[in-house]
Amino acid sequence: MERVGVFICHCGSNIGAVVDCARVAESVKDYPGVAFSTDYKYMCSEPGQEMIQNAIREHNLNRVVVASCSPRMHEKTFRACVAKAGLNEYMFEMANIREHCSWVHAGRNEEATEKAIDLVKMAISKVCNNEVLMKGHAPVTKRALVVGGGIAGIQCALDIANNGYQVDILERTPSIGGKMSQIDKTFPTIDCSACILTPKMVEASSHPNIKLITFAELEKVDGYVGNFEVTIRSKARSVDMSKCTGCGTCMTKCPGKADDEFNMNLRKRTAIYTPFPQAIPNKPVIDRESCLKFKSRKEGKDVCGVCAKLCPAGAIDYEQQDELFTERYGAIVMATGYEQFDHSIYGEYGYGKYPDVISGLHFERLVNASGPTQGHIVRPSDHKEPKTVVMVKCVGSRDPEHGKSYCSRTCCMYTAKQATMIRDHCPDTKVYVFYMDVRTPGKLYDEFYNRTREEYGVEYIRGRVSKIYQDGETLRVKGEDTLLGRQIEIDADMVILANAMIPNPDSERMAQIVGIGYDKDGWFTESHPKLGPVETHTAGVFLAGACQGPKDIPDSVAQAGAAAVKVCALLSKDQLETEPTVSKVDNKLCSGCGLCVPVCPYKAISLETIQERVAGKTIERQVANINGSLCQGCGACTVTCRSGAANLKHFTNAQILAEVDALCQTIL
Amino acid sequence: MSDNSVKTANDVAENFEPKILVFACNWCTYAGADLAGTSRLQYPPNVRILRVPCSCRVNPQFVIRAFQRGIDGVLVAGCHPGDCHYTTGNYYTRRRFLLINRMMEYMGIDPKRFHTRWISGAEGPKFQQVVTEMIEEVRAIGPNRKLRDDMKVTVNTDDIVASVEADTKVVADNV
Amino acid sequence: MDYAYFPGCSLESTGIEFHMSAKAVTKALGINLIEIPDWNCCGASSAHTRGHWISLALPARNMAIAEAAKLDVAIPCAACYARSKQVEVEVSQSAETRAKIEEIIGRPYKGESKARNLTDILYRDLGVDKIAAKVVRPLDGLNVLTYYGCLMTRPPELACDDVEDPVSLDEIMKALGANVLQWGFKTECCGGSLTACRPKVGLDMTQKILDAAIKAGADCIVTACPMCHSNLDMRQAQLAKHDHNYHMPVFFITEMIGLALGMKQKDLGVDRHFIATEEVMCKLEEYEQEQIQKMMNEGGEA
Amino acid sequence: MTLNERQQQNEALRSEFLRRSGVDVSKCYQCGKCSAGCPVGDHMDIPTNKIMRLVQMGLIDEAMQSSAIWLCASCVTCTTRCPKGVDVAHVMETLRQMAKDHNCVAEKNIDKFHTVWMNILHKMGRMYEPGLIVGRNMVTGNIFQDTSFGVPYLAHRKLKLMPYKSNNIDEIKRMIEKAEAMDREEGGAR
Repeated sequence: MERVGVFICHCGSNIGAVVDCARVAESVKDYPGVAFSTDYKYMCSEPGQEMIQNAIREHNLNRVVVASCSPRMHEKTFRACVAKAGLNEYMFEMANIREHCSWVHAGRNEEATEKAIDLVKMAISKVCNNEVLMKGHAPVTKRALVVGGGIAGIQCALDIANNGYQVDILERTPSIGGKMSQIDKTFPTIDCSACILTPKMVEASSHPNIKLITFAELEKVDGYVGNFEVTIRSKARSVDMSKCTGCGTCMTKCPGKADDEFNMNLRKRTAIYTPFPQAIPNKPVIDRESCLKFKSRKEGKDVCGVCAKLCPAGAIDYEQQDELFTERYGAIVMATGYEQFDHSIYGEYGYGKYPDVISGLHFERLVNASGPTQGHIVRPSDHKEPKTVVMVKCVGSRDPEHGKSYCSRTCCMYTAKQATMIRDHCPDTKVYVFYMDVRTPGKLYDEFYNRTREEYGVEYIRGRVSKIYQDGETLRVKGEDTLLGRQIEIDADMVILANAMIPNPDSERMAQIVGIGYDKDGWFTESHPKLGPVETHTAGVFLAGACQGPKDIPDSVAQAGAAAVKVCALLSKDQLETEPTVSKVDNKLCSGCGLCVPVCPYKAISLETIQERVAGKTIERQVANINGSLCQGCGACTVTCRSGAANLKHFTNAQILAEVDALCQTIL
Repeated sequence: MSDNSVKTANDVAENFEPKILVFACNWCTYAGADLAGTSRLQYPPNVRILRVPCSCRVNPQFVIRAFQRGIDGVLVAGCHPGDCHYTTGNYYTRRRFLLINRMMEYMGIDPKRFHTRWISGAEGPKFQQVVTEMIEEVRAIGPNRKLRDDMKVTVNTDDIVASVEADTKVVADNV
Repeated sequence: MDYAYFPGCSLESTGIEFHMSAKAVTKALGINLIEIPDWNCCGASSAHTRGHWISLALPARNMAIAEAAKLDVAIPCAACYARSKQVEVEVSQSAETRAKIEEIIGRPYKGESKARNLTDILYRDLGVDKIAAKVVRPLDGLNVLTYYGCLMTRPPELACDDVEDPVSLDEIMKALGANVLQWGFKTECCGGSLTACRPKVGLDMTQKILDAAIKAGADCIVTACPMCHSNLDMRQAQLAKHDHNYHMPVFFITEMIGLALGMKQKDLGVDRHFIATEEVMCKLEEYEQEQIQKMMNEGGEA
Repeated sequence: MTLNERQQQNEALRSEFLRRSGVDVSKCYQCGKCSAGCPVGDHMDIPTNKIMRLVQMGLIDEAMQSSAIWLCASCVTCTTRCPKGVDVAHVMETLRQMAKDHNCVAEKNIDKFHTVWMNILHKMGRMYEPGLIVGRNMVTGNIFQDTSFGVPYLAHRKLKLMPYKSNNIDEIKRMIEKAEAMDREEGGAR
């Protein structure tokens, strides 16, 4: 006998201002199965939860429906609540009358109330068909994978490793270090980026619990929280890592040349190379696109081979192939970082064709002592020191029409930092910054910005730049000082654009491989914008750093630490609870046709032989068997099953049809 | 049929507010509808969302049953192809409902009453747009009487279920 | 290649060179232009200040006449092009607009007949290779600046070329052998009708463009808009009164093609410019002489 | 006068503007890119971004009375580069049409030039430059403006002396009148 308790939440005025909660409670009072119904201001609050628990005891309820916000918000809260009062936590359903009702039907109180009643009735009809379910258990692989070896990935790995767990860092490029290794100085303290990053890189490479997997890519992720099975493609390095000593002789005579990506193509590098002198591992790779040997092989010849002749350790291996291997991990941290927005979409800024219109990251390489100009700030076109520099903020950011709608968060500060660096290096150079707003919410950030203007004499002009064009030797910048209400033209020797941050171009594919969400711009989606900033909706997968959204170094590091704690909490368990909401097969109905087997994305279904006694005889036949620890509960098999033998617990055919019927009853 | 009843039918049609059932996958469309809520994107209150783990959990039988019981429109919505939380679930959905569409037509149900759409967790505005358009479309074609009326006169419920099952087999053979 | 031809009012008067050269050049290049009988003014820069429907109706009538003949419309004038394109786009996008326009003009117009900029036809439909193949007198050694103005490139949904860095004139000029200089004023506004009704403002805009052209070291400017042409060519005399002395010849693209195809200046209307074009002609001839001399010298050495 | 009083005064104009322009000016976040790229910018009494601000604040009367809206050359650079996709040029256009209807044209000469142009169109269906120049000079009072070009124009064989008279002038006239009536009726709404 079902005894359902129904609790309608006002959520303050969030629901109560639109939906007549008392009327909803009243109208389902006599609905089949309902033993008790009421409404309350805040159901999720302490007194609200007590109210539910008391009602369960007083009215001898065996099922509960709460109509309030989205189950994605509070399903866990209320399940725990009913469990405390002795009910099985799956004897509970939620009706979403906030996100799906009051918030989207403001001012249409009558219709919204009718809708809320429908939604509650659907939930009641479903809960009447709910069954007691018990969580299962699965072992945990006590090792984590961090995807991405930038500052977020390194910090996260160190924190996990220092907690005593094994962790692998998977890095796409030949070295860890990420974007931070390209940056010269860090704001607001102007300490040298390399000086604070390289010790961390060394620590990561020498940590007994950390394994670096560089020049490798994520290929496939199978399994589930606690037991991910990850396939990794180790790209052919053409250098035998076990033999190479990192002496660097091979690079001295290499005739192959390519654009040096690390230095933003401001100079050339050799075909066999390490991206930068402090690279870790400090062992080179051959870039087969620009290597003369590999290029000649495409034409059926086989020339060069200088590096192999020079290598004293015999480490060069031209025949190396990509290798696929599989590892097991208990948790995965995504730390795939960001890329710089490409400003060449802007025709008004020259479609990227003017050599002296550069991006922020270009400037970092220009001003870096180990960069292509040994740290001298000079124009790329003629290597002369610029006497006037114009900086333009929000290039690609806050531009929904041509670029990205969001604010990239870091540009105000990195522009201020770069402006002060120009004034430091070239005291006679004038620096103008075009801005729309100056956004400096961070410790000592606004103070830094004010010093930039007051002490360093950088001129800030409020307005977006409309056009930049080459005018003889200089660049003419056309902007507006919106505070003066006057057009401004400046002849600049160099223009530095504060390019937006965009996700790693591969982020969508990565999200699909790992099975996490991403937003319209490709940033990975956290499980809750406030309360779950480093978790994802996929259990066991966490986020660190800028892959979740534009972030500076301090925020990335903080988030990396937070992700590490979540990973450690997961790995500290010997066993994990598994959701019981998995498929099951009714052997009596199963014909053993096997159609469900290939449909399952988790390979959780297999055919097994059972023995049955039919008419006094023992016969053997095949039926489908579902491995509950592999099944993730998608329900694909249930629809494929011809005989209706497969069913998904907690979303059974009976439950869903009960909901459909409940809704349609109100029509007939 | 008396004049009186005709008049009533017309009255109903004039003030007709369709009721639409949305099967929303938990990971994308349900989240997208939540986002529409948190962003306060307004849409007409004619839709009722039923949460399923994945759009591939939606048995065509559920859809037929809803039409049988008089629903005016059904929307099955899940993650974009390639974005399925369960990797491949929505591919099954897509193929299944391509076939169902044809069967609906055969059964005389206006294909405008049934749609399959991909709405991600980031697409609150798209959810708003899709349901608003669908409500308007269904409002324009009027209440669903087809299966209900037919049922009363000729069709045996068991036949329908049988045909659904037969169809499920066709689908099964094709996925 | 058949097109209906809409010259527009300017090409009958202040921009008559464009008319003459366009007809001569298209004929030589195998493009058949059939002038729309009894066409009317497109409304230019005035109609749209008065109202939306009047600005659409005027060009719609011409387009409708062309559509009846199942022809796309070749339009040399950038302003006429933009106005005509606007109605074509709006009519083909909205059945409601179409119904209203058809009611106003009393003719059917479905937006099937497309408004095409003549320069775009030369660049895209014909192709620069075909033009280059007919060049008998290359414009080698001539430093030119291309000037597109507003209406070939804006608004982007009506544009026939890249909105910030259009190339059709550049590519045609290169095919003729000229040296195309780069500057930042390709798509700046020349002042349009402001030179006529607020001369100070308009002249200031024209002046900026001419200053930039001098600075870039151009021998001449090449354009495809009669309004730009008359502002840049005719107004130089007015600027001279304010002590800004320029001598910057301004050509229509079709004049340049005509010259390279060996046509006579008179037949192209080049002799009708306000700013004399002799220097440009001389430069071309000098360059030619130099090349001949060079060849002879080289021949001698060999 | 307080802002709310000024906005109150403008209530009718504000809704008229919204109906006629169809532009959502609330999108504008005052970056100034429109003013920065405006070729007429340094001649305007109110920079383009401030016109946008006036409209956004609902102070349509002030925007309508500016000379800036008439100096706008309709080059559409502002709209093309606007990061928020606001059709700034169309805002200027709507304000011009409204200024005309509400009789508060700041740049009478520019307006008269367009009037003369439209009058010639009415009569002939095509432009007739001598008529335009003479007509404009008559209404603006600058009798000799551009007349110095008359002789050179003739010398350069650039002016047609006789106006073109369409065979279908009645058709064209009818069309123009119909379109203008429709514009009046709808108040130029788009």
